Amino acid sequence: MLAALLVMALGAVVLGAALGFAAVKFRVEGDPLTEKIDAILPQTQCGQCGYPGCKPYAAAMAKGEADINQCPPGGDEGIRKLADLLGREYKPLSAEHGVEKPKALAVIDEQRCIGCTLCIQACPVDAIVGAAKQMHTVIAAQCTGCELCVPVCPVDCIDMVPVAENITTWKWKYPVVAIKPVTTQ
Amino acid sequence: MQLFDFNGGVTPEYHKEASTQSPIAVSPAPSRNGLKNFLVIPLHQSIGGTPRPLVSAGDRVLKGQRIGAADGDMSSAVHASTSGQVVAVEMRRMPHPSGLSALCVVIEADGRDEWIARQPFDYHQHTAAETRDYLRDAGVVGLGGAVFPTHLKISPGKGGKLDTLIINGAECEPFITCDDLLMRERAEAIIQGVVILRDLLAAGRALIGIEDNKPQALAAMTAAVQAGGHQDMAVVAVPTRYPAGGAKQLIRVLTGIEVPHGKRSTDYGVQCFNVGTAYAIHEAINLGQPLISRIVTVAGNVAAPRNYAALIGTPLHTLLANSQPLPDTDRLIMGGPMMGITLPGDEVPVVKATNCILVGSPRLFPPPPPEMPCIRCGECAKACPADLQPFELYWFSRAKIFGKAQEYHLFDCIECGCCAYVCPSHIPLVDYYRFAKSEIWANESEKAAADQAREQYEFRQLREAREAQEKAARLAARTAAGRAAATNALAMAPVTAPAATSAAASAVTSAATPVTEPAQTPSPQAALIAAALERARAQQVQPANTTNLTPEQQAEIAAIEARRAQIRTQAHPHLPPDD
Amino acid sequence: MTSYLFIVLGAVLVNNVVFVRILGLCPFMGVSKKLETAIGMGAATTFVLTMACGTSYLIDRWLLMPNQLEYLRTLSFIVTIAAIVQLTELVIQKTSPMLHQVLGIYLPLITTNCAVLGVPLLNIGMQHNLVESLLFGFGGAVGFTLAMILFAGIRERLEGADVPVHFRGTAIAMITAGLMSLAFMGFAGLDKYK
Amino acid sequence: MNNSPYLRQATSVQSVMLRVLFALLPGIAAYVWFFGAAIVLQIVLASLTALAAEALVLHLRGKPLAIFLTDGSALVTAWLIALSFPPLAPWWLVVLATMIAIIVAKHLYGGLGQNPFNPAMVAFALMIVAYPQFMSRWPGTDAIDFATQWQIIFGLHANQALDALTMATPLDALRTALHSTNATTVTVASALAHNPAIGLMAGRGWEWIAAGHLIGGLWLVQQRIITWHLPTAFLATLFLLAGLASTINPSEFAGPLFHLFGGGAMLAAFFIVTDPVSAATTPYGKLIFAAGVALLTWIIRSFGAYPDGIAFAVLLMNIAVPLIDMATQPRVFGHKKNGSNHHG
Repeated sequence: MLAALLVMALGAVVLGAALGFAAVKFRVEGDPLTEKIDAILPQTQCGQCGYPGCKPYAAAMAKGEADINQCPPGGDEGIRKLADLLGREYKPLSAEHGVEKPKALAVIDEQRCIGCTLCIQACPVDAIVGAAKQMHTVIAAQCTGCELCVPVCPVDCIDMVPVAENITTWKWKYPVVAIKPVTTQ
Repeated sequence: MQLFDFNGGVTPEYHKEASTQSPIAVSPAPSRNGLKNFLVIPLHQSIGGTPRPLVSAGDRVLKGQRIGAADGDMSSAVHASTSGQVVAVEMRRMPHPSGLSALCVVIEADGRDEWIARQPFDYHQHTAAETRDYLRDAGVVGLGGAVFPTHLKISPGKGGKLDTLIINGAECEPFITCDDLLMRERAEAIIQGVVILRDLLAAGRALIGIEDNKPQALAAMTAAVQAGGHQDMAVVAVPTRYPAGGAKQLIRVLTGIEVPHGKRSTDYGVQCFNVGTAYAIHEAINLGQPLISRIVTVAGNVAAPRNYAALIGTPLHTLLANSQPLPDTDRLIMGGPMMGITLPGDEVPVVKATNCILVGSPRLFPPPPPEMPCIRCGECAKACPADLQPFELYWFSRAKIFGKAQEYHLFDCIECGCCAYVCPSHIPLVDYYRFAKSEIWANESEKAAADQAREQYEFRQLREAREAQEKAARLAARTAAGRAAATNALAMAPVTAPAATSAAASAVTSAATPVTEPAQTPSPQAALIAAALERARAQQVQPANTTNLTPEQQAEIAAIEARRAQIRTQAHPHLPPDD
Repeated sequence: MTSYLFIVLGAVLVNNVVFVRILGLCPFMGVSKKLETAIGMGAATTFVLTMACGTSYLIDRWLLMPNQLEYLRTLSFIVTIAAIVQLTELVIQKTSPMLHQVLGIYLPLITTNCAVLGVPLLNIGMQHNLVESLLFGFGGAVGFTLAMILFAGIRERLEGADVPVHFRGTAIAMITAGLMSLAFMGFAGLDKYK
Repeated sequence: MNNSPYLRQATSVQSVMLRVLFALLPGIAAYVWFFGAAIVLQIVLASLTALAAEALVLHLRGKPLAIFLTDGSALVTAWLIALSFPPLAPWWLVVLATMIAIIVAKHLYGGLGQNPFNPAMVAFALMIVAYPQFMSRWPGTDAIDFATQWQIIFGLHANQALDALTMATPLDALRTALHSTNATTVTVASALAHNPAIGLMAGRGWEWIAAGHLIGGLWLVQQRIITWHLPTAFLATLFLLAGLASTINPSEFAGPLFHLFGGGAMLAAFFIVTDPVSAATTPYGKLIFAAGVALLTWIIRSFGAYPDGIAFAVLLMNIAVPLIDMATQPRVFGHKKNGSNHHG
C-alpha cells in the first residue's frame, strides 16, 4: 500500500515538474484564431450578433463564448465556413439574431435630410459624408448595408435599397437538374 | 515545319459549306428606302472598363466619330458606325446570356454614311505608347470572340523582342466561317495588318495558322504572303480538330509552347491575334478607320446562310432579314454551337464580339436528354484540351465545394464544351463550371469588400480613439491654462476691480471653498476668461501681408477659406474644422 | 528481424487499431473530415502512442512489477499518457501554431483516445520487450494514421455525394467505416501464416 | 433552354451498361455449359432483386423511376453478384446480397456514380464473412442437371446429400490442401494432381469461363467502354507475382496460369476492377489501382484466410482511390508538374 502511494506520488511529482517546466518554456502569446475567424466574417459591423462589431464577435467565438450562428449577413455560407474552421457542427442561423437578407445599400433621400449628422456618427465604416445642417449622402462603394444608420435618422430619410444585378455582377445560375426532357418554347 | 499536338479535342460535324457559297455581303445599308434605321451601340463591348459616353441625345455624329472614350487604359473606345443623330443614351438589352441591359448610344442613321476625316497613322513616326493609345482610341479589340483590347497585347515581352507572332485563322467551331471568308477575300489587307503587328512587337517571325479544312483561305493567304515577299511569314495548315483555334491550343500546335492560365504569352515569346483583329488593325492604322464593322456569319436554321460585313450596333433582326430564318427557329445563338451564348431576343445589336449568329431549331440542336449522374467514365478527361479532370471539377462544382474545384484548376478551363459534348450522362458540365466560376468571382469581390470595410472600420476606431485622446488632452490643457490664468487674475483682481470682486471672492472663500480652486467660482472665472481673451487679442499681431488688402483680395481670401472649410468637412466629416 | 517486421505489419494491417480492434473511434470520426487534419492527428498520435508504449513499458517493468503493483497499471498508464499529451500539446503550440490550430480541441482528445491506452495494455498482455513494445506501438499508430488518412480521403470525396438527407454526416461516415472494416477483414490470417 | 455546347455526341449511360452486359454473355455461356443452368436462375434472381431494390429506394427518394431503372447499372451489379457467387448458393443469400449491394453500397451514398465501394464486391465480402459455409457451394460433376440445382438453391434438397453434390473452387481446394494438417508433405502439384475440380490449366470449366470473360472484356476494350490500363495492369501484376513466387518455390505457390484462369481473375480484370465509379480515374492512378488489387489478391490468396481475395482486394483499393487520384493528377495544360497549385 505504501509502495503504491509512493509510486503514484513519485509519478505525480515527476510529471508535474515536467509539465510545469514545459508550460513556462513553451509559452505562447497572442491568439491567431481570432484573426482567422474575423477573416470569415462579412465585416458589415452591424452588431446583429450582439457584439459591437465583427472583431469582438470573432474574439468571443475564439474563446468559445459565442455560437457560430449569430451572423445574419454572413448567412448560411458563413456559418458553414465557421463550422469548418472551428470543427463544430453546422447549425442554422439563430432566429433571434435576424434573418439573411439580400445585400442592400443605404440611400439617403436628400430632400428630406435635415443634416443632423446622427447617421454619420452611427456609420461604422465612414460611408456617409456630409456636415451639420448640410444634406448627407452615402458612398455606395463603402456601404456594407449594416442598417445601423436607419434607426437613428429622426426623419426616416434613409432607405435600404437592394443591390440590383447588372451585366458585370450577373452570375451564372446553378444548372437545374433536368429530370424530364426539356420542352422547347 | 514541325507541328505539335494538344491532348483531347473533339471532331463534331462542321457544317461550314453552306455559308461559304457566296461572298461577304454588306449587311443592310442604313436607312434604305426612306425607312428609319436605328443602330444600338453598347458602350461596353470589350474586356475592361465601360467607356464614358461622349455624346448625348440630339447630337449629330459622323461615321467613325468617337462616342465613348476609353475608361483608363484597360478599356477600349467605341465609335458611331454611321452618320446620323443620337436619339438616346439609355439602357438597352445586351447580347448577353443574362438578357440584362447596359448603357447604349442609339443612333438614327441619316443614310448619308458620312465619314469623319480619315488619316492614316504612321506608326513609324510615333512611340510605341502613342501607337497603343491610338489603337485604344480606335476601338480595336480581339475579334476572335474574347474582345480583349488589342493595344494591351502589343507590348513585346522580356528583352523587347518577340520570337513568334501567331495569327489565328484556325476557326475551329462548327458553322462559323467569318474568318474563312475574310481570308479568302481580303488576304492582302490581313497581311498588311500582320506586318504592323510584326513591327510593333518586333517579332522574329509570323506564323499564320489555318485549319486544313479551309483550302481556299490557305491558298489566298499563302498567295498574299508571297506577293508581299515576306520571308519571315509562313502560312501553316493545322489539323482540323476542335478546339485547335483556341489561342493556347494554336500556340501549342504551332510552337510547342504551353502558356499557362493567368500568364502573359509574351513572357513565353509568343503572342496570338485573330485574323479579323489583324484586318481591323490594318484599317485603323493604314486607312484611319476605327473599328465600326465586322464580318458576321449568319448560319444554321436559315434559308440563305451567308457572311455579312455588319456595322456594330446593327439590330439582329435587320442583320437576319436577308438570310430568312426558317419558321421552326427557336433560338438565336451568338457564336458557335460549342461556346456560343443563347441571346435574349432579336433586337439586340451586333457587337464587336459577334463572330456568328447561329439560328437554332429543335431539329438542329435538339434539347439535351435528361441529365444522369456522372459515372466517372473519364471520357471528358480524354476530351479535355486543357488536360483537366472535368468530372472532378463537376463533382465539386455541383456540391458547391468551390475551394476543391479551384484546387483541380477550375480556372484553367477554357469552357470549350468538349467535355459536355462527349458526356454519356448528358451533364451540362460547362454550365457547372460557369456557375462555379461566377460564384468564386462573386466571393472574391465580397471578400475584397469585406477587407475594405474592415480597414474602414479599424481606421474609424483608431480615429475615434485618437479623437477621444485629443479631446481629453485639450480638456486637460484648457484646465491647466485656466488654473494658471486664474492665479494671475486673482493676483490682478484687486487692482482692476477692487471692491465687488474681492468682496465676492472673500465671500466665496469664506464659504469653506478653498482658494486653490478658483475655477469653480463663477464670477472670477468670467473675469479670468475675459482677461485671457483680452490678453490674447493684445498679443495677436496680424501678419504683414494681410494688412491693407483691397476688398477684392479680401473677398477672394474669404472664398478660399470657405472652400477649404468645405473640403475639410468633406474629408473628415467628424473632425472639428481646425483639426 | 522478420519477427519485428511482422509485429509492425501485423499492427498496421491485420490488427489495425481502428478497423479490427475498433479502438480510437472518437478521433477517427471527429478529425477525419479533412485530409490535412487527419494527417496532423495521425502524426501527433504516432508520436504520443510510441512514447506511451515506451514509457508504459518502462514504468511497468521497473516500477510496477518489482513492487507487485500490477493492479496500478491502468491508473499509472493513464496519468503518464495524459502528461505526454499535455507535453506534446505545449510543444506543438509553440513550434507549429498552424498544426496546433488544425488539431484544435482534438489534441487533448488523444488523452481520451482509447487506442493510446489500449495499445500499451495489449503490449503488456503480449509480453513484448521494450523494442517490441515500441514497434508495436509505432505500428499501431501507423495503422491508426493510415486509417485516418484513407478515411479522410473518402470523406472529402463523399462531401460532394448526393447522400440521402437522413444519412448525411456522421451516419454515412459510420457506414463507410464499417465497410472499410469489412475490407480490412481480408487481411485476416496473414499474421498467422507459418 | 440549355446553354452551350448545343451539340452532343450520341452516347448514353444506358448504352454503356448494356454493352457491359452483352460482354458478359460469352462467360455466362461457358458457365452454363460446365456448371449447368443454375447460374441463369441466380442471374434472374439477382436481377429482379436489384431492380426491386432500386425501385424501392428511388421511390423513397422521390427520384424518377423510368430513367434510373432503365440505365442498366443495377443489372450490371446484379449480374456480377450472380457470377461471383457460387451457383448453388441458397436463393436468399443472393437476394440478400443484392439488396445490400443496391441499397447500402450504392444508394446510401447517393446512387449511381457516387458509391466509393464496388457494390458487388461489398456484397461478396459481407457474405463470405457472414456465411462462409454457403459461399463454397459449387456444383460437382453430379450436380449439373437443372432439377437438382433448382432444389438445392431453394432448399428442397436433402441437406445430408449436399456435400456429395458440391465441391470447392480450384483456389479453395488448393488452399485447403496446403493448409491441412499434413501440410508439410503437400505440394501444389500433389494437391492439384488428383482433384476433380482441376482441368487443363486451372479449374475444370473455370478456364473456359475465364476465357469467355477475356473475350467479352477485349470486346469492351475495342468498343472503348473501358481503357486498357486497368485490365492490363491487373493481369500483368498477378501474372508476374504468381510467376515469380512459383518459380522460387513451386511446391508452395501456384503458377500464373492457375491464378489467372482458376478463379475470378478474368471477371475481375475486365468487369470489376474496371467499374469506373469506384476505381481510380487518372491514367497512372488506374495502373496503381489495378496493380494494387492484383497484389492484394495474390497475397490474400496465398497467405490469407479466404480462398479468393479479389473482393477484399478491390474493397481495400477502393478505400485508397481518393488518395491515389489525388496523388496522380495529370499535368494540367501549361503547368509545370503534376498536381502543382493554381497558376503554378
